[in-house]
Amino acid sequence: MRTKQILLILPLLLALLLLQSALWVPTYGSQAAQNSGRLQTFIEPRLSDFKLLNPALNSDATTAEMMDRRIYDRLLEADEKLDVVPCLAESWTVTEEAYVAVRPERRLPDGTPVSGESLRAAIDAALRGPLSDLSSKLRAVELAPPGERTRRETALQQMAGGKSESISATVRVRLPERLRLRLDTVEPQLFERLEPVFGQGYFSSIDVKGRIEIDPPAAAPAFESKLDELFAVGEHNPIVTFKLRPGVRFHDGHPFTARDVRFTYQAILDPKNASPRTSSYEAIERIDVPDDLTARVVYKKLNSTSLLDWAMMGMLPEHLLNREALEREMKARQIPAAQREKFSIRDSSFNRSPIGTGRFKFVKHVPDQYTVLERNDDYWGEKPRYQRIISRVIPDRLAQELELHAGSVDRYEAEPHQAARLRTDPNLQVVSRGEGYYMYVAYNLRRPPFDDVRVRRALSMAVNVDDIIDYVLFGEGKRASGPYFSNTPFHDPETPLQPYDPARALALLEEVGYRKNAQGFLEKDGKPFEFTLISNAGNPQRKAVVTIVQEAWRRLGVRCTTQLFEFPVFLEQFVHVRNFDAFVLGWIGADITPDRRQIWHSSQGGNYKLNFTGYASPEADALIDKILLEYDRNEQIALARKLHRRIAEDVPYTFLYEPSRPYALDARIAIDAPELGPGRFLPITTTPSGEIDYFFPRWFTRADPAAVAE
Amino acid sequence: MNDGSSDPEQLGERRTPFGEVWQVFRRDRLAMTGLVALAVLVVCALLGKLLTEWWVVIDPATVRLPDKLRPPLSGPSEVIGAERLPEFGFYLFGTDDLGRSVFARMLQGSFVSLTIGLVSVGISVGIGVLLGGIAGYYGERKFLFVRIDAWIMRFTDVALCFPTFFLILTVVALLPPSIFNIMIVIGVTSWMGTARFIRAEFLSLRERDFVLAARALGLPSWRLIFRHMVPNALSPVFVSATIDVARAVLTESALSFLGFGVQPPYATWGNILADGRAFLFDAPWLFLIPGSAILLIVLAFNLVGEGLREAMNPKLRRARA
Amino acid sequence: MWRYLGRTIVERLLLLVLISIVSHAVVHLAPGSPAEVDSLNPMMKAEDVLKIRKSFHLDEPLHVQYWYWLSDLFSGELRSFRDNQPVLPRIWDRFLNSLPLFAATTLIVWGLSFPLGIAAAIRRGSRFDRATTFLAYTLISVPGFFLSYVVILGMSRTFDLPILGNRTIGVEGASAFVQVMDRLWHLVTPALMSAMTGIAILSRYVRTQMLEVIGEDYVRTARAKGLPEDEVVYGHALRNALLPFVTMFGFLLPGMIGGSVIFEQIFAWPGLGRLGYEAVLGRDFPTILTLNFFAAVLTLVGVLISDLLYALVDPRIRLS
Amino acid sequence: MSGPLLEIEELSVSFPSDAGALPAVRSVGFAIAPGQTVALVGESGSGKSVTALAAMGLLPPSTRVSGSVRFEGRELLRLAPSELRKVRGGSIAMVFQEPMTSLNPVLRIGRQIEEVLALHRGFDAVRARAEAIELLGHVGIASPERRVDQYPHELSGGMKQRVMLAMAVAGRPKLLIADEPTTALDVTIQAQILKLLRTLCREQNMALLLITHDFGIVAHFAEQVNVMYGGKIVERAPVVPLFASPSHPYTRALLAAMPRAELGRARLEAIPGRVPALDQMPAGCPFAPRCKLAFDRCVEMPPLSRVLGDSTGQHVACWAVETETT
Repeated sequence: MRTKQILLILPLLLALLLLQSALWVPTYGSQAAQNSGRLQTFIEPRLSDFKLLNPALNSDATTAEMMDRRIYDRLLEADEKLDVVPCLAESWTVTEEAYVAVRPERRLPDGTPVSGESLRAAIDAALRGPLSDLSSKLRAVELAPPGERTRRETALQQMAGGKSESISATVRVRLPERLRLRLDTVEPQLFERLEPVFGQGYFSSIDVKGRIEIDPPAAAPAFESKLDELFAVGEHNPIVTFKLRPGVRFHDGHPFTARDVRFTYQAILDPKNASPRTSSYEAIERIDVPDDLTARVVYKKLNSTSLLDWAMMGMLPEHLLNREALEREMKARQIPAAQREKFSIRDSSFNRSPIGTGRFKFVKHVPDQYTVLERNDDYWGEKPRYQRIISRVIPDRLAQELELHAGSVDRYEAEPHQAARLRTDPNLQVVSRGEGYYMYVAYNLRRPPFDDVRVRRALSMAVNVDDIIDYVLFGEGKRASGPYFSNTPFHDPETPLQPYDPARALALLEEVGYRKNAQGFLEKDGKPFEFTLISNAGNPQRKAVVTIVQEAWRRLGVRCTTQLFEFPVFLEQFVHVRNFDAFVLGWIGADITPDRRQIWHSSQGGNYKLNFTGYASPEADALIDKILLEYDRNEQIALARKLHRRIAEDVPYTFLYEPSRPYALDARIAIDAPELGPGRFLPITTTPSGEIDYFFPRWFTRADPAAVAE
Repeated sequence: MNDGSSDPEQLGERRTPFGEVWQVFRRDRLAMTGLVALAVLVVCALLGKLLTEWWVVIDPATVRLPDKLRPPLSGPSEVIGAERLPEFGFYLFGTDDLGRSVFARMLQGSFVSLTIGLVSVGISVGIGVLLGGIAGYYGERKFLFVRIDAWIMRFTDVALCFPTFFLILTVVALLPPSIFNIMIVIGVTSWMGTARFIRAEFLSLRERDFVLAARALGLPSWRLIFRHMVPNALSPVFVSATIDVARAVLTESALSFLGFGVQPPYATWGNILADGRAFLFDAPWLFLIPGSAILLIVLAFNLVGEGLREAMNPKLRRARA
Repeated sequence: MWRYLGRTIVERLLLLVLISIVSHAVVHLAPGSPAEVDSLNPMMKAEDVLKIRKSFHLDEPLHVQYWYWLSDLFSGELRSFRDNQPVLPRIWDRFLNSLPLFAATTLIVWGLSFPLGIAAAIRRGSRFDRATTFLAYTLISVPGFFLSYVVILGMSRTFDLPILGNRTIGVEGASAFVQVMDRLWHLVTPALMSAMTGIAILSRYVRTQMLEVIGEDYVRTARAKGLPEDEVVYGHALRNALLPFVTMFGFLLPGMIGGSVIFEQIFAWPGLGRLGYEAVLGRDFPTILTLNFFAAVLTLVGVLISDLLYALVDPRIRLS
Repeated sequence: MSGPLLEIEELSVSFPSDAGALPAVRSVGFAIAPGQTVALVGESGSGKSVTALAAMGLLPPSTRVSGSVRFEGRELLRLAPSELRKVRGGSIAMVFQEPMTSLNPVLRIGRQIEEVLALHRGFDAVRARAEAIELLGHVGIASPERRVDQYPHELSGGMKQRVMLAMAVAGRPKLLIADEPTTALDVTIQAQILKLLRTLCREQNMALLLITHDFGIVAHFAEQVNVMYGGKIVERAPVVPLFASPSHPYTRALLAAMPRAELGRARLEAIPGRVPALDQMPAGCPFAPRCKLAFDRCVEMPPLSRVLGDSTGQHVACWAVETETT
């Protein structure tokens, strides 16, 4: 019967067809043999796809990894020791223009009424006297006529129900006549030193109300607290002048010039682009382009860390993204007229076929599958050894491990327990890199009993962090002592770690007034010590920490319940609105900057800001402010170390550990080292600061795995 | 057959309906195995609740970091203090990545897993019977010019048009992840079948002689519904509920697997399994033990459900006799 | 017939609007904002975070947001919160990715279930029947991801073959034949795994249907005619037993979105299910809503198709 | 006459159950000569249909059948399945009680008839179709060219039974078994169908085994009558003597219960009790519990079938009759 035969034969044929395909699939060993390009190709996995390949529009780590040092170059770079070194900018100078408002209502100490001329005379006199050290740095003192300054500013507006809203307004300031001082270096103390010359209180704030106009007026209340920032008697305008590397070209052959630098800045600030990087660049007043290879960045105020922003921002090609280019694209894509007004860089197809100046050219992107980059043979600097990078999306670490075994990726970032096993595999090498990350328990200092430092210290002492590192991280990590990462110079190596000492922890709590009750739980005034520890779901390490910490505290006699929430919920309902007792989270990144204002300054304690705990220490605030004003690297480091120690002593967080991330690589991958002799190479290592990709341009896959590394 | 036992009353004269079903069910070896397995699991779950929460003998929360990832049946290392020794002096099912006893966690999880299954199905059956019953019994009345039946059935259609698993994912992601929310969500997303079924059953029951007779006697409609119609419609619902419990347990484990399931401190078999996945190569028992347990409980529910279905299906029963 | 079609289509369109409103409300009433708003970035000020929120219209009233979504959807300008890429082409892309897996799964399920179910029904009570019954229950009961991982474990340890993703990356240089085979091979395991439950359920269903039908009078008539047993089973009984399965064809469609989340996640398969999962994780509202919308469309179309198919196959049904 | 066409001897059928084998037919025997019409009469549940199905080999494989069924001298019970299939539909055809469900609802009726023609008479598709139309016309279906492409649900009950008949005679069978062919039909249509049945039998010289519970039909059609009760033939006789002098108490009761015009308004006698279920079959005479004449022996021992003294060819199995006549 036909039906019967079809019913039997068809499935059999199907099974045979499917199963025979296994015979043709390339395995680990046969891949290189079948495909000569395989050795020239570096395949890496990613957990998720990147978003927009545009450094101005994205700030997330996955995307940055793909763009930085590959597709895009930055003006500056951090080197192996995290020092700032040239990249697209060959050199740079930091100078300053300082403005002093002429206050005609005042008199100088010698009694002469204040005017532009009298101030200038006073300075001249001082330069010969108490300010003689400035005379060599002060290029010129000029009189700037009164004028008007218009800026776009953003502020937070408190809404009903504890919600905040961001509000933007045009701020117009009527400027009085001002004195402009051109300096060769930045003088943070300039106004303090000029004060005795101009008279005590000369730089104290003046009533600015009449001078400032806010449009729309409804936004005015939101700027009330910011008025001093909008106009001050003495204003620093630091200037960074970059000399660009000549002969650098974008992947499309277009030369890279200072106009691209300016364009990148403008793109970030354009509200239509909704760039997440805006706040870092809002301190910039303008960028001048005196010639093709010179970019002069003028800042609104002192900001010693602003130079570092240029080491974190890839340069966009103006000729592909300016208004005309966008108009052309809209025409080609036949965007309806109604949509054209809204059309921004965010909507451009450039973000999925980016063009930069970097070592690798973008070739192809298949969303959520893979991305292909090809070597840029016209690169101005050291050219990479690999011909091609394929970056694959594999959403699961276990799957990544399997793919590494199968030879269809060359490396992956292993979980600690995987690494422990992979280290014994002769086909692999495992290198641990610093992850630039630390894990902590944050307490809500606004709520008792966490307002008592002894309680926080006691809770910290009850947790055996070394055990966590040994057993949960399999040794892949070290203890964190404070807010700076241990691989940076800002970290204070002298800061003591909180010891694991449950007995002392108990003693401390007894000192606060807690006693054990009949069930063995701590009580104070009849109220048990109980609270909720929360964290986000989906991060196994964090879950482990929550469990361990909870158990440790339970042994101490603290009734701690735990809950894990999905990340957006965790943030929106608990962290950002300060609705928590304690939570476990980690801080990632930003190793090279000593600026910790967003996280630790007392002004950042409001909802949606990043000082979650409500930590408020005048001493720490002063240090944070000073770091931003300090242009001397060594001084800056000293201040940062002080801050590190200060915060560590106040225990607003229980600083747990900095994990390191083991990289499992194909054992045949090595670092090319022709300087040691022909054919010589080194095994994969990290930089002293713990970075692994730093040497990537020199990575290559050895055809002959038998050769031994030097 | 045309002749012979075509009159079902002849066979059933001496037995109660329950006894009759039981007679058939008892002979189904697979179903009986399932029932025994279920009984064992229920005992485990109750014991688990008792011993891990009310009268803590076996503490699933004890962390013993130096003893992490011990295989089943291994003993504790020497550094473990007396207060952290495992329940029988050794790890029956091994330990997880934090050195917690997998046995203790499985025991704790058995209650949670079972509860999730039963409660969520209870919710879905409740909603289903209510809506289906209203649609089936009062369907002819009008609400806002449209028949109630049409309202309810359109609503059921709307609910059916959401891809269930995707909907559960979305809702679970949105709500705070408490164990009750998971139960509610699974329940609220799976009542449609029951509702349709009950409606159809009510529609046909309404026209049956004994209901018509009862109505002719002037019995109040609640009495009609609860004394005469519900019991008659319920036995098939019971069968499908048994199988739904199995499905709910699977759904919970799938949710846990995707990271949306019940969160600590509750251990469920689903999240033990999900956590164990990362250690597939290092500690396969973390994966295999909860996985097999889920397989077992779901299989048991399915077997019992299918056994009941066969036993209650008069058509199949007759064919068998 | 045409009147029936017209009426159902109008009815279903109304239903669709209702569904989209409900899902819109559900999604937007949820706490948490799109992950794109990276509010933990120390480089971003709270002001910036809120500004970006604003650009997504998240602070507008619900009905306004619904209108934005609807008008964007139909003008084709709907963009993902995640990366600003248009949503519709991406869904289409992922649909094309899901299609082979879906097709292979369906082929396997339908190809294996019928012979198995029929064989079990014919040999009711035999050892074969009991074995397949038990196997079917086991397969229905085993969590799909559990089985998948056990298989992955075995496969990768024993055969050293790549099984994740929809093809091996790095074989671009190989011949077209090898590439086709490579793609085919990558289909095998995920399709087989996601087919398991389907095979179990469907073959049980086939068995039940066959048993029902085999007891019918017309089957006895066919036997009484002296037809060979195969002709009786496959020509007369099967045809009738098949009727309910025709309706199942329609319901296969929506399964493409919801049913594949787990397997696409495990096997790193870039399909629709994973798109949905990631969209839920990242609170990518436009993608979630559009996917839900398409799932609803597929379901409604599926119901319609199955109604029509049934009318086509069963001569007794007339649409009215 | 060259001996009987169908000869059934000692046929027993039992269904397996958890409570042991349930006997549905016990040692039944009768014969049909070519062209002869034989009736098998009894209440529902007396084993008539089972006997017919057992003869055709149509019972489920789990049933136990013993005894002998010889058709044209060949033993059907031990025939190879492929040989048996040739007999079924070819030499012996069967028409069932329910024309509604006995036709395959998803196949056109033409195809269902053509199947038989192709199988047993080796017709090709074109010839089979022509013959099917011919047959449909022959069984009295108007405009058969149109009907041949219709589905069963488009036909009325009577027409369906006509189709069934067309299908049955399509294979030119020597014996037609009609299992309550008119029970499900309206009275007016019953008569038409019966008439058709008789016409067909005559035309083709077909023997007919008519299974029915209606003595009225038996009286009009049958030459030989077998009365069945509780899986046994309790009385066998040519039609005239049976109606004239029914011997078995059951036959008598049945005839008494039959509404007859000539009896006028006389009281219809109902038989008390009901046919025993298979698992409650009494050890002795199956009719004993309902029999007015029953005595101890009836309950203890099953009666043997005996030929009655007169030469009417009447056989009866009853202790009471025995004592009556001796």
